[in-house]
Parts: sequence; C-alpha cells; structure tokens
Amino acid sequence: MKYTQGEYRLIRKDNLGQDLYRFVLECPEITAVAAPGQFVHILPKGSTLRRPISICQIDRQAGTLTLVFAVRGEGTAVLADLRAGDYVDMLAPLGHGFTIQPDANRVILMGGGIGVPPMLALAEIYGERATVISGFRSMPAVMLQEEFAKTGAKTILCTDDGTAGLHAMVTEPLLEEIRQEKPDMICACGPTPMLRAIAKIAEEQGIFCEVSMEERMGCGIGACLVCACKMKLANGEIHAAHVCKDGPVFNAKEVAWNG
Amino acid sequence: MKYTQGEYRLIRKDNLGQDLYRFVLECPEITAVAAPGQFVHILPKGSTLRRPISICQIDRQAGTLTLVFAVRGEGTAVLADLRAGDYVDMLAPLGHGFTIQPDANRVILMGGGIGVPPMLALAEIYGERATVISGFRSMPAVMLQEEFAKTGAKTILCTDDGTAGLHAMVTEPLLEEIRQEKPDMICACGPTPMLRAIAKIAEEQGIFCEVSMEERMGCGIGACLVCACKMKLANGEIHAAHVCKDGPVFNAKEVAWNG
Amino acid sequence: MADLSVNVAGVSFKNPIIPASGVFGYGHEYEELFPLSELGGIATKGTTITKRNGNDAPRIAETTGGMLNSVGLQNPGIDAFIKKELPYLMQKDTVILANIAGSTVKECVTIAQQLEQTDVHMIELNISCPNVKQGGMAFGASCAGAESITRAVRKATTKPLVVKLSPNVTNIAEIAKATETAGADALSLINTLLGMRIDIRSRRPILKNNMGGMSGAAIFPIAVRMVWQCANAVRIPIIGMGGVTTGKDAIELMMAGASAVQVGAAIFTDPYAPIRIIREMNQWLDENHIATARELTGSVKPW
Amino acid sequence: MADLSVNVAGVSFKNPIIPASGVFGYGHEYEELFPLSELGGIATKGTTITKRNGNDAPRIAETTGGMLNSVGLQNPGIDAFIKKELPYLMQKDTVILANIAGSTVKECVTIAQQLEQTDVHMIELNISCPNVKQGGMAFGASCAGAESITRAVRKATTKPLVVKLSPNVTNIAEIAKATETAGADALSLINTLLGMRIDIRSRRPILKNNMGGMSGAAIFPIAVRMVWQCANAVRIPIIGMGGVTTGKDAIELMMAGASAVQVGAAIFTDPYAPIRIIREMNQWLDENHIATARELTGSVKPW
Ligand SMILES: Cc1cc2nc3c(=O)[nH]c(=O)nc-3n(C[C@H](O)[C@H](O)[C@H](O)COP(=O)(O)OP(=O)(O)OC[C@H]3O[C@@H](n4cnc5c(N)ncnc54)[C@H](O)[C@@H]3O)c2cc1C
Ligand SMILES: Cc1cc2nc3c(=O)[nH]c(=O)nc-3n(C[C@H](O)[C@H](O)[C@H](O)COP(=O)(O)OP(=O)(O)OC[C@H]3O[C@@H](n4cnc5c(N)ncnc54)[C@H](O)[C@@H]3O)c2cc1C
Ligand SMILES: Cc1cc2nc3c(=O)[nH]c(=O)nc-3n(C[C@H](O)[C@H](O)[C@H](O)COP(=O)(O)O)c2cc1C
Ligand SMILES: Cc1cc2nc3c(=O)[nH]c(=O)nc-3n(C[C@H](O)[C@H](O)[C@H](O)COP(=O)(O)O)c2cc1C
Ligand code: FES
Ligand code: FES
Repeated sequence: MKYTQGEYRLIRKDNLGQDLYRFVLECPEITAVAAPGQFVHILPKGSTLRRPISICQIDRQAGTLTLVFAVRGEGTAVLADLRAGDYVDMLAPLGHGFTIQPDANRVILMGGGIGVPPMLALAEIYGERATVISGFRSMPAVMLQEEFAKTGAKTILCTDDGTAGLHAMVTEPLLEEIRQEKPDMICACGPTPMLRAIAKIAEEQGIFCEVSMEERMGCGIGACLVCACKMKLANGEIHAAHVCKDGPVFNAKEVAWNG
Repeated sequence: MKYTQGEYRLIRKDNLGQDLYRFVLECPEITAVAAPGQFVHILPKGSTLRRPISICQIDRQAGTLTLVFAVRGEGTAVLADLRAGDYVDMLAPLGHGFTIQPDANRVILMGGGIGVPPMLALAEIYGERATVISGFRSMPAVMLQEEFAKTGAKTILCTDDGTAGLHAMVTEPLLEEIRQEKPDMICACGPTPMLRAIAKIAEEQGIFCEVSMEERMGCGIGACLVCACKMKLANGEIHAAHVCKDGPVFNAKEVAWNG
Repeated sequence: MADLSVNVAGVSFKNPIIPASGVFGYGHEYEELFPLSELGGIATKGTTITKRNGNDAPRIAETTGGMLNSVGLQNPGIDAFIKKELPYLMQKDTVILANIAGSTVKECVTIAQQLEQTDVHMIELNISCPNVKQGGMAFGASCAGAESITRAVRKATTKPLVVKLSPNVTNIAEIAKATETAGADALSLINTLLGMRIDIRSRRPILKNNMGGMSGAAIFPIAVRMVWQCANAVRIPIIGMGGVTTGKDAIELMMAGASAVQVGAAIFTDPYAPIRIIREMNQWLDENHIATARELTGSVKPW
Repeated sequence: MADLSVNVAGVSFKNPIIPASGVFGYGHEYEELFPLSELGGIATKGTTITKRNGNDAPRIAETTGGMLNSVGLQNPGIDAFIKKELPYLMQKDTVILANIAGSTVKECVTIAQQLEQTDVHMIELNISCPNVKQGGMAFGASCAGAESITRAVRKATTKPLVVKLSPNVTNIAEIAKATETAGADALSLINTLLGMRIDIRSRRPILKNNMGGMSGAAIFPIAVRMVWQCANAVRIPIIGMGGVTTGKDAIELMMAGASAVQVGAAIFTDPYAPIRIIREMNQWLDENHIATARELTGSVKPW
C-alpha cells in the first residue's frame, strides 16, 4: 500500500439531498494510485479521530477524487460546513479495493444507501458490462442514478417504500439478473444485513462475490487493530482481520457472517 | 451589576503592532451600561474558559466598544484570527470600574503595557484634566498615544529601554507630576510590581488611588470564587475578594500587596 | 412537552438539571440572566464551620476540553450561609442542596446539625474535595472512611442525605456500597479528577496549589463509566455529573443510571448552560416520542 | 539544534519520543510515511503467550478531546512476535520496547524468558490494561499485586524492565514505590483511564466491551499530575505518556519528571505526530537557548 497524508483542496461541493454531500478534491498523488473500493481517512477540524469515506470516483486526468457522504454525527457535520476552496486533511488512499477482472463479461454491482457511491468507480471501469442495482429507503435518498447511467451500465433502482423504482429489496432484482445470465462477479457495499443476504445468494449460486465492510477505525492503516472484522479461516478457525488494511473489501465467503 | 451574554459583531479589527489587536464591537446594550475599568469576558471558539479583556473605549452614540488585546496563548490567538464581520461571544460588561469624580480638577492615569488601553476610556471622560503616563518595554510596543492626545489629556510616554519617550519607569514622571500639582486621584492598570509602587507613592502622598488588578477567572461574575485577590480589612484581617466582582478596580489602600 | 420532573430520595425536582456545587455560588449572579426557578435545583458552594479564604491564586487553568480548579473551599462559614444566603435561596422555588465539607467528621456533623434547623431540602456531603489538605478526598478514598463519615452525618440529620464521591479511587462501586450501607439516601458523582498543568516558560505549576481538580467535557466518559458502575452496585438513586455540556450528555448520563444531573464547568463556557440543557433535553425527548425524563434512568442495555 | 538524546535505565535514545504500545503496531505501516530510525524508540503492541483475537468490535469511540478503545490485546502471540516481527524491528536503529501483557504472573514470566533470548532493548511490563478480564489492570490496582508480578518478571530477565502503571488507582505513588522495591528499572505511565460512552438512540454502549480505555489530549493533566507524583516518590526514571499532542506537551511532561515520552492517540489524528513532536521540541529548546532535552526532566519548581 502506498498512502500519503496532507491538506487537499476542496474544489467543488454539491448538496445531493438532505444531509448528503459530494466533495471533489484535488489530490493528484492520491488519485494516481487510488483504486475502486479504497477509502480516504478524513480529519474533521477539532476531532481526535479521522472519518473513513469510500472513494466514489477517480479522475486520473483531472487529478481529482469524488467522495459522497451523509451527515451522521459531529465529524461529518463539521465536514459538511466546509466550502469550496477550503483544505481537507486526508490520509489516503487506504485499504484494499475490489478485484478488477479486465476480462469479465458481466459484473453486478450492488449498493445500499450510503454504500451506493463506491459502486460508481467500478461502473466507470466496467461500463456496459455492469449492472448496477441500488437500493434506498425512499425517493428523497436516491442519488447518483444519472452518473451510473452515463457509464453505460444497466441500472436498476429499488426503494424500500416504492416511492422510486422497484418496490423491492435489492436481492430480488439480483436473483432475476442471475437467472437471466450468471455474472462473473458480484461487488457489494451497504448495510451488513444486505451484504449477508447477497453473500448467501452468491455462495448458493457459486458466484465470486466481494463485499465492502464497515467498522469504526483508529489509525486507518493497520497498526492499531481497532477495526476488527471476524473472518473464517480455511481450517474453520475464527480470525480477527482488519477492515482498514485487510479490507474494506473482502471475499464474501471468508467473512464470518454470524461471528 | 447588569450584564448580558450574546454574540456580537466585530465591525472593525486593527493590528496595532506585533501580536497586538484592536477590536471594535457592535453591542449597544452593553455599551449603554458599560463604564471605564469594567471588562468583557470573551469566549474563543473551542475554549472551555472565557478571556477577560478590559474595555478600552465606550462609544454610546455608535453603540460600540473598543478592546485592545495582546496574543499571549491559545485563546487570544484564536481571537486574533477573527475577521471583521465575524461574531464574538461576550459576557459583559463585568466588574466594578474606576470611581468617576465629575468635579476633579486633576487626575493622573497610569498605564503599563497591556494595562494602557483601559486608561483611554478615562481620558475621554477627564480630557484636559487628565495626565496620562504610559510605560512600555520598548518602542515597538508603544500604542494609543495619538488617541490619548486627541482627548486633550497631557501625555507622558516612558519606555524601559529609552527607545521612545522618557527612558524611565512610570513612577519617575508620576513623582514629578505630583510635585507640580497634587492630583485628586490616581488611576492605574499594569503589572503588579508597577501597581504596588504606585500604591506606595499614593499612600505616602495621601492621594486617593485606584488600581485595576488581574487574576485568572472562571465565571467572571462572582459565583465561582476562582479569581481571588487578597485584601486587608480595616481590622487587619486578610480577606479573599474577587477580581471579577469586587474588582477589577480596587482602592489601592485595601489591597494586601504582600499577601 | 415531555414531563421532565424527577424524584430523588423523596424530593421532587421540576426537571433533572442542577448547577453543581462551587460553580454557581448561591445563585445571585445568575439571576441577572435567568430566573432560578427554572432550575431543577441548586447545589450550593461547599460550606465549612468557619469562614475560609481558600487557596492562593491562580486557582484555575485551562486544559483540552476542560479545566483545573484549586479554589479550596472558600466560603463564609455555616452561620453566614444559614443567615445570609439560605433565606434568599429558599424563596426561589427550586430544590436547594446544601453542600457541606468539614475537615473532620465532627465538623461535618456540626454543620449537618445546624442545617437540620433550616428548610434546606437536601444535604450533599462532599467527601471528595481534592483541593484541601485535611478531610476532603481523604474521607472518600477508602470504604472505611466513606462509611464512617456517612454514618455519623446520617445520625445528625433527618434530611435526605446525598454523599458526593471522588473519582480518584481504584474502585468507586465499593465506596458507593459502603456509603449506602451507612445510610446515604442518594449518591452524587463525580467530583473532580486530580490533575496538574505546568507553565513551561517559568517551569512553575500554573495553579498556586500545584495540583487541582479537573472538570469539564474532557471527563465526561469517566463520569458515564462511574455512574454506570455505581448504579449497578447500589439501590439508592444517583445524581450524576462530570462534563455535562449538552442535553444529549445529560440524557446519556441518565441512561447510565443517573436520576438527576449536575452541571459544572459548562456554565463557565455558557452561563445559560443549565437552561439550554433543559431545553435540549425537552426537544430530544419530544423528537424521540419519550414521554418522561424519568424513564431514561438506567435504561442503557449493556452488551 | 539542541541535544535531544536521553538515557533511560542505561539505554540510550537518540530523542525522547516513542510511539506508545498499541497505536503503532510493529511500525511497518508508518514506514510508508517516515523512516522509523527518526524515532527515539518504539513500544510494540502488548504480547501474550498465544495469539489473541481481542474483543468484539466496535472497539473505538470518540470523546471530547480524546477517545476510548477496547481492543483487548489482540496480538499474534510471543512466538510470532519473536520470529516475524522482532528481526525486522531490530534493524531499524531505534530502541525497541517489547510490551508484554500476560494474564497471569506465570505467563508474564514465560514471555520475559523468551524475550531474554532476543536482542530487544527493554521490556515494558503492562500491569494496567483495562480491556481484559484477567490480569491487566488487576495486577496494577494494588501494591501487593504490582510488587509480586514485578518481582517475578524481574527474576526472569536481565533486560531493563519498565513497568507500565494504571491511572485507575487511588494512590499511584504507592504503587510506583512498590514496583521500584520489587526491582523495576523504570516506570511508564499512564495507561488509559477507564471510561464509557452510550449511543443514546440505541441505548447501547458504543463499545461492544461496554467500557474502554480513555486516551488523548483530554487526559494530559492527569498524566502530568501522576508523573509528578511518581517522580517525587521513586528514584528510577519515568517514561511519561497520556495525551501528549505537541512538542510543548512533551516538554511539560518531562518537566513534571519524565525522562522520555510516549505518544499514543495523537498518532490517529496526525500520523506524523511523533516526528512533528520531535521537531517542535527541538525548536522550543533552541528558541529558549536550552542545550539538552535531558535537563528538562523533573525541572518544575512546585510552589
Ligand atoms: C471503509 C468505510 C467506508 C465508508 N464510506 C462512507 C461513504 O462513502 N460515505 C459515508 O457517508 N459514510 C461512509 N462510511 C461511514 C462513515 O465513516 C461514518 O458515517 C462516519 O465516520 C460517521 O462520522 P460522524 O462524525 O458523522 O459520527 P460520530 O458519531 O461523531 O463519529 C464518532 C466516531 O465513530 C466513527 N463512526 C461512527 N459511525 C461509523 C460508521 N458507520 N462506520 C465507521 N465509523 C463510524 C467515526 O468515524 C468517529 O470515529 C464508511 C465507513 C467505512 C468504515
Ligand atoms: C480584568 C482583566 C482585564 C484584562 N484586560 C486585558 C486587556 O485589555 N488586554 C489584554 O491583552 N489582556 C488583558 N487581560 C489579560 C488577558 O485576560 C490574558 O492575557 C488572556 O486571558 C490570556 O489568554 P490566552 O488565551 O492568550 O492564554 P492561555 O494561557 O491560553 O489562557 C489559559 C487560561 O488562563 C487565563 N489567563 C492566562 N493569562 C492570564 C492573565 N494574565 N490574566 C488573566 N487570565 C489569564 C486565560 O483567561 C485562560 O482562562 C486582562 C485580564 C484581566 C483579569
Ligand atoms: C470552580 C469549581 C469549584 C468547585 N467547588 C466545589 C465545592 O465546593 N464542593 C463540591 O462538592 N464540588 C465542587 N466542585 C466540583 C463540581 O461540583 C463538580 O463535581 C465537578 O466540577 C464536575 O462537574 P463538571 O465537569 O460539570 O464541572 C467545584 C468545581 C469547580 C469547577
Ligand atoms: C488503540 C490503543 C491500543 C492500546 N494498546 C495497548 C497495549 O497493547 N499495551 C499497553 O501497554 N498500552 C496500550 N495502549 C495504551 C497506550 O500505550 C497509552 O498508554 C495510552 O493510550 C495513553 O497515551 P495517549 O493518551 O497518548 O494515547 C493502547 C492505547 C490505544 C489508544
Ligand atoms: S483502524 Fe487501525 S488497524 Fe484498522
Ligand atoms: S471568576 Fe468566578 S468569582 Fe471571579
């Protein structure tokens, strides 16, 4: 892993909905080495701890990264107050991204809520070979659908309450898509129950599946052992891996889902 | 005492020298009741404790207060970063100011270093009846001499190193001025050794003298008993008075200078 | 509007928020800003038998997220308190907790006996002041000390007796139990943590007393932990404090086990803090459709 | 350029700054940012005999000016440490302190014996971890416990033995003395303060372990006080830590009595913190015409 820490300029900030923001940051040395599924560790002014945010888009040419985040607590509220032109303290890019399969014919990208943005960087790689299934609670939370469409990917939108797209869980269109044509790979990010359900389907159908896991972090680089995530080793033993270094993207089969 | 707490607009900020700032704040309800020698209790963003700063000028017509402060530590550094247009959290006006003697013919105002600014509000009251003796370490620290001159007061400037005005301690011109004509009152603010020396001269010469004392504060209004200053009671007993409420201005005779 | 009223050891409070002993004097100064009747209660400055001038200044220092103080129980003595301060306070339609801090068991007993003749609502026995040489924390540092002083004061008064514990101990739950056994009606905690700051230019401690008591937001997690440990150890109610700055902090401390909450250092930052905290609690309870503040107490579910 | 070198229990450090045990792993990850040889030393993650997975997540929570952790001594065990981690670290031209944390006296002795065969420079015996059920803080909470475990490990090793004390005690100076008597060559303090945070929406503790250890700037005044109290109680040198965030903090802790300084939580905020602190110390010493960092140790003059 190669990462740097510094103050990077926020060149654009958009409000994508209630308490939902998009940042475009100028950070060529990070962009040069970043990969989909990796994250940045941002320090909100006044906080002791940094906040992990997934990379949403990587523009190597412009030297910019896009992030999308929701305001959840004090730190993200401080970030939401920043203005274009301000500087942001980032340690990035961190972690282990999604496996990129250049020869894949068909990849299904699954996002749930604030887990949707990291799928965009993948859709930009796979284009028409990707089917993006994104799920949101309700219409006002829907985001990035136009950006996904622009990549050429097939997009399927679900909401829990049916106010936009299908009135369904993301696993319903997933099963339908698999029935139509078995994909080479499933990539997923979202709430743990969603990931667990997807992992089960992938295992049953024998499809390679990677999931991006969430855990509270300290250092963000694998030194403090704070961000433990339980994995099943081949010998059945339970091992505490670390989301920041061994993940955030894991092979869905190796995660100890009930651990 | 009547005080209020609120966010007041900084309408002007000047740099008066290295690490030395003047704030003009719009706060009509404070200005309406403020008196020379009182102070404001300012909260720097991020601090637990407020910072006491003496009132330098009171402009009732404009509804503005002027403060002058030096950057000493973290809180004053945060204040120094504010810009005109920002809001400042103040609890003010606090404490007990200088006794104003409308009929006085001659008043000597003594300031040392960052103790000089509060003398300006007094000079604006006494005008030509005032003699202002101000002392500074060295030329670059000299401030407010034009403003004092504008009030019509006689001004005498001293520096410890002779780089501006007299090469003397403020007590030298004080003795000379007393010799020329005994004043009705001496008002002083500055480092404790200076105040002690002035108090001694005043006592020897039988001149009514008030001094503004400094102490670290909590509440600023007399409730927490943090800002103790030892006083000699008439019966000789030592009593812990409180700078924020009983002072900051005390009768020099009542201060337990060696206590 | 949620119902904020709470009951601690038989005493009714209109809301759970009480300015802590030592930061609020006897309330006069804050009446300029808001009516004292809006407060759940007021804990008065610690009282000794005779007048005390306290420690030498400086008595305060700032720390990250908090502060140190070394006031050292300056107060006018119990007679002056009863004659000059109490009559005024008792008119204010709020619960008055008289904080007492003798340097010997006998002194505490005498003060409690004198308060017995007054209308004060509760006695808060401070066995935890870190800023005095005699008494203070020494009582609160061992189970035996805490038990014996509580037992003695218990006999001297029929008023509800709140014992205020020190956080500067290895096992606060054990001390809480000893105090309960000795007849305390309630506990209050935490008092300040012993700390120190040095001015590196002069190489002198900032406080003239060298060390002082740390309070403010920085100590909040320790208060939550200790309130939770004590709530699990005793049956008597707990008045929680230590770093409470917002309505959410007060709610968190109640969930940990507090029946009411005191507010100290936050008042220096924001003199309206107690009033703001009451408003913020109300708002959060309403937003979350919780009818009474009482049901928060001890409602945390440990893992 | 001031002379920053210090000596602790016969071991020379090129400067007094040491990343604290638990926040820095075994250093690999930070080599991406700076050469480990710039550090005075490195305290490695606490080692047990066999591999441990630690406590369930979440293991971290933020607090005002600080944080809580409940990692619970996850580590690969002493064999893996000696075989996989130590050879790499020993090449880095910096002092290596092997932090050990057995859950019984016997376990600590065994680990110390195994380390005796290695080139590690110092052993830091952790008798203060608040995040494990057995051992940990229990040893450090009483003089007898501290003395007996120190005595046993002392016999097992000829390496300089640093004993790491817990701040969660009534009288840390007494424990320091007991440890000195038992043969410790140096002390390190403070470990984390036991704290708790609750998520008020779910009414569950944020940490899966319910409680955790508090560290970061918020605890600095407590560290200064405890280092000062211990420095006044023992003759052996002290490695100070707890909330050090800036060069000035490190200087303050040295004035209180520390001979070297560890940096923990500050590294999460600023991964360059140890390097920045070394630079800031240097600058302050130069500005104040102080020739050596050594002369700071214990130079505070109490009132
Ligand atoms: C690998 C990874 C990628 C993520 N990507 C995104 C993203 O692209 N967009 C987005 O909106 N959110 C993302 N999150 C979640 C995001 O990190 C949290 O919402 C955020 O840290 C909350 O901070 P706060 O200041 O709002 O909350 P506070 O409650 O004030 O935070 C307190 C502490 O808890 C931590 N914390 C709280 N909630 C979480 C959480 N759910 N996950 C991890 N740490 C948490 C904070 O980082 C901080 O250390 C990601 C999390 C991880 C682990
Ligand atoms: C009544 C009164 C009037 C004052 N008037 C002025 C003025 O007009 N202009 C001016 O520049 N300064 C004035 N001072 C001094 C000013 O309050 C301090 O310089 C300032 O508080 C230092 O804060 P800091 O954040 O720079 O220092 P820090 O060291 O970060 O402050 C830490 C804490 O110590 C307190 N503190 C530190 N030094 C002093 C001090 N000398 N006096 C009181 N508290 C202190 C701070 O208020 C704060 O609570 C006055 C002090 C008092 C008591
Ligand atoms: C300036 C000051 C004076 C105090 N005086 C007393 C006192 O006289 N008696 C007492 O029991 N506690 C006293 N305390 C402790 C507080 O009542 C409270 O227990 C402590 O400050 C923790 O709460 P906080 O973090 O909200 O300030 C004092 C605290 C401060 C800051
Ligand atoms: C995530 C984390 C893990 C820690 N693990 C250990 C450990 O294994 N052994 C130990 O002795 N101390 C451990 N500590 C305590 C630190 O070494 C240090 O004593 C404490 O954090 C105080 O310093 P600070 O305020 O600079 O963080 C740990 C601290 C943190 C934050
Ligand atoms: S956050 Fe430190 S190891 Fe993952
Ligand atoms: S600062 Fe509170 S009494 Fe003066």
